[in-house]
Amino acid sequence: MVTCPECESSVVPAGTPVIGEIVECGDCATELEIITLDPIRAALAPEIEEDWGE
Amino acid sequence: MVTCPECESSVVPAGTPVIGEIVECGDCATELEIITLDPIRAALAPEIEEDWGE
Amino acid sequence: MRDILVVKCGGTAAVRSAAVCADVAAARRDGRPVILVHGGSADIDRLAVRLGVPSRRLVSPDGVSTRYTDVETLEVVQLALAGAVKPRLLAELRACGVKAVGLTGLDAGLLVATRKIAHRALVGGRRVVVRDDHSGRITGVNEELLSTLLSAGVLPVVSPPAVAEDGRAVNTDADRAAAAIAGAVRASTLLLLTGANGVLADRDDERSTLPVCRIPRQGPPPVVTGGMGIKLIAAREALLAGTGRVLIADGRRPHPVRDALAGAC
Amino acid sequence: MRDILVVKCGGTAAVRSAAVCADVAAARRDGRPVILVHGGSADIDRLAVRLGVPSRRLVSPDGVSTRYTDVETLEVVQLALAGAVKPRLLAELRACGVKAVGLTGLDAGLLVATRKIAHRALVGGRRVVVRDDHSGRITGVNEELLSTLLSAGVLPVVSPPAVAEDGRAVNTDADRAAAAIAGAVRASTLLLLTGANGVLADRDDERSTLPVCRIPRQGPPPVVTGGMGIKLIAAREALLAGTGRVLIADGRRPHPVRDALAGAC
Ligand SMILES: [Zn+2]
Ligand SMILES: [Zn+2]
Repeated sequence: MVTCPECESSVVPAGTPVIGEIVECGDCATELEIITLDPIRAALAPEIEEDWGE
Repeated sequence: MVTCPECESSVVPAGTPVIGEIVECGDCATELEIITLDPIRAALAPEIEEDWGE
Repeated sequence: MRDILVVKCGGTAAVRSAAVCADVAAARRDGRPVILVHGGSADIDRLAVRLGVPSRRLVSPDGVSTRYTDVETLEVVQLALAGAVKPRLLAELRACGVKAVGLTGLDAGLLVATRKIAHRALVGGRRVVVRDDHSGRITGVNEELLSTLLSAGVLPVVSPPAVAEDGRAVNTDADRAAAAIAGAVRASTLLLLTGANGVLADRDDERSTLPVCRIPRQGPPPVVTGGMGIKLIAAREALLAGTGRVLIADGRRPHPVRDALAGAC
Repeated sequence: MRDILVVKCGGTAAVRSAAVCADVAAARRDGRPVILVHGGSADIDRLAVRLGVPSRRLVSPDGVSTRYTDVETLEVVQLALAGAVKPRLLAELRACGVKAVGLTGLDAGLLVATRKIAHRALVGGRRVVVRDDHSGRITGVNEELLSTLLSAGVLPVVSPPAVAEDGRAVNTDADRAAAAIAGAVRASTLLLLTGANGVLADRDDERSTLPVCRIPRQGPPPVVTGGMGIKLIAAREALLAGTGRVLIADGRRPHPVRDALAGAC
């Protein structure tokens, strides 16, 4: 369970999370990136310019 | 045991011969190269220009 | 330098590299300046198996699959392209009487790229941020080096990786590398050879080849199946950079380059 | 082209390739045309282990030990030199602000060699005729390619293999490749860097460096221990081909090229 840095809700990843996994906050829809596993922590997922086909 | 193509003496390699091994005819000192092992056959070993350090 | 031809030869077994080299050599002997660009996925995969390095794919959110190039894979890519595929092509071109010089993006900054620090991708069905991938987008081409070699009658044989501003190698798509090169040298023709019968309207129908494929200036290309998406992106980049025309044609024919230039596809 | 410097950088861990690149880059920036030649025995041996290819040596009747280059070993040599050592040197030179291009003998026939079809050698203590060795002696250098690159301000980074008349790769000694290149471009200086303190009168005394080593025009060189025999043969070949002078110096110093040119060894 991680705390959303935006709205401070609790976010529970589905199944066993992996480093780098993107989870969405159910309350504010912010995308979080799992940064560490033990203890489990998350940060805002980076905005990435989507480059079609890169 | 191989037959020397120069003087037709019998030449017995020391130990178990290997393909490519050079053996010298005891009678005429010709150098022979072992070409096949079963049956064992030999031919004149090639003259090779010795290139120091090649 | 007039009427430059850039040929991209795929790295799969289906594309006949010896036939490509023979055709390219014939064009060169006719006096046409030619640049050959190559990938080498089959050799990379084979060497990765021998070295025990897992081959993994990254699937981007828009569905495009690319090689997951961590540091170990980057080493394999470099070994296979510069140390196996390129010498083979050079030997084939030499057998056809052509003076060819092999280059990667690391040679005199031939292909400069910006590494993409983070990707969003699907790995094992999960959406993840990938940070250890060493691939990126080409931002510069040393056109002067290519011109110097072409003027000397030499045929450049070019492949990834590119080089990042920090001097490290960066993997990059070979089709898009060919496009960047074609744009930089203002090629009259960029020919992308593939293991298919050209661009197909219906991927299951080998006879549905499109005589002309229009690509929008932005956004997804009209055909994305079977690796064709990236080829069409590359074609767009080449055209926007000033390449005269782009042909996407069958690399499996006995005369892949000659036939494509003659209008077959 | 005036005052060309050819530097041969050994492939052992002892020779500091980063320091060599820094010095070579400084000479280049001073306007001096430079060609860097390299081997890569440490990388070849490491890759051979990873690929499960046995590293074997051939000992010639005169006691010189060379790599037994069967087809599989030749593949490893090519992978390691073109795909690992050369990209590293190019990256180091780029970091020093120098435009360098990597070449092997396969590029535009840069190094043409005659493969020695049969060798006499000692293998496991027995005298044998070896016929599956792919190595040979350089018979031609594409001097024009080197001049084209030097005139364009590019630093060529060259290594084996060479190419045989039949188009196949041929392994060749990197010191002798450097000598052939120095002769072909009429270099003013050929610098052979080594993991020792120059040419030693007594191999066990690091201070017994010979200030000048005279080599007879034919036959064995005066010092043959520790791989120095081939270096002296290479030096003789370079001098007979018109190289101004040959320096054999310590590659382990912090400034191996600068110090050697300044007279240290
Ligand atoms: Zn939230
Ligand atoms: Zn006899």
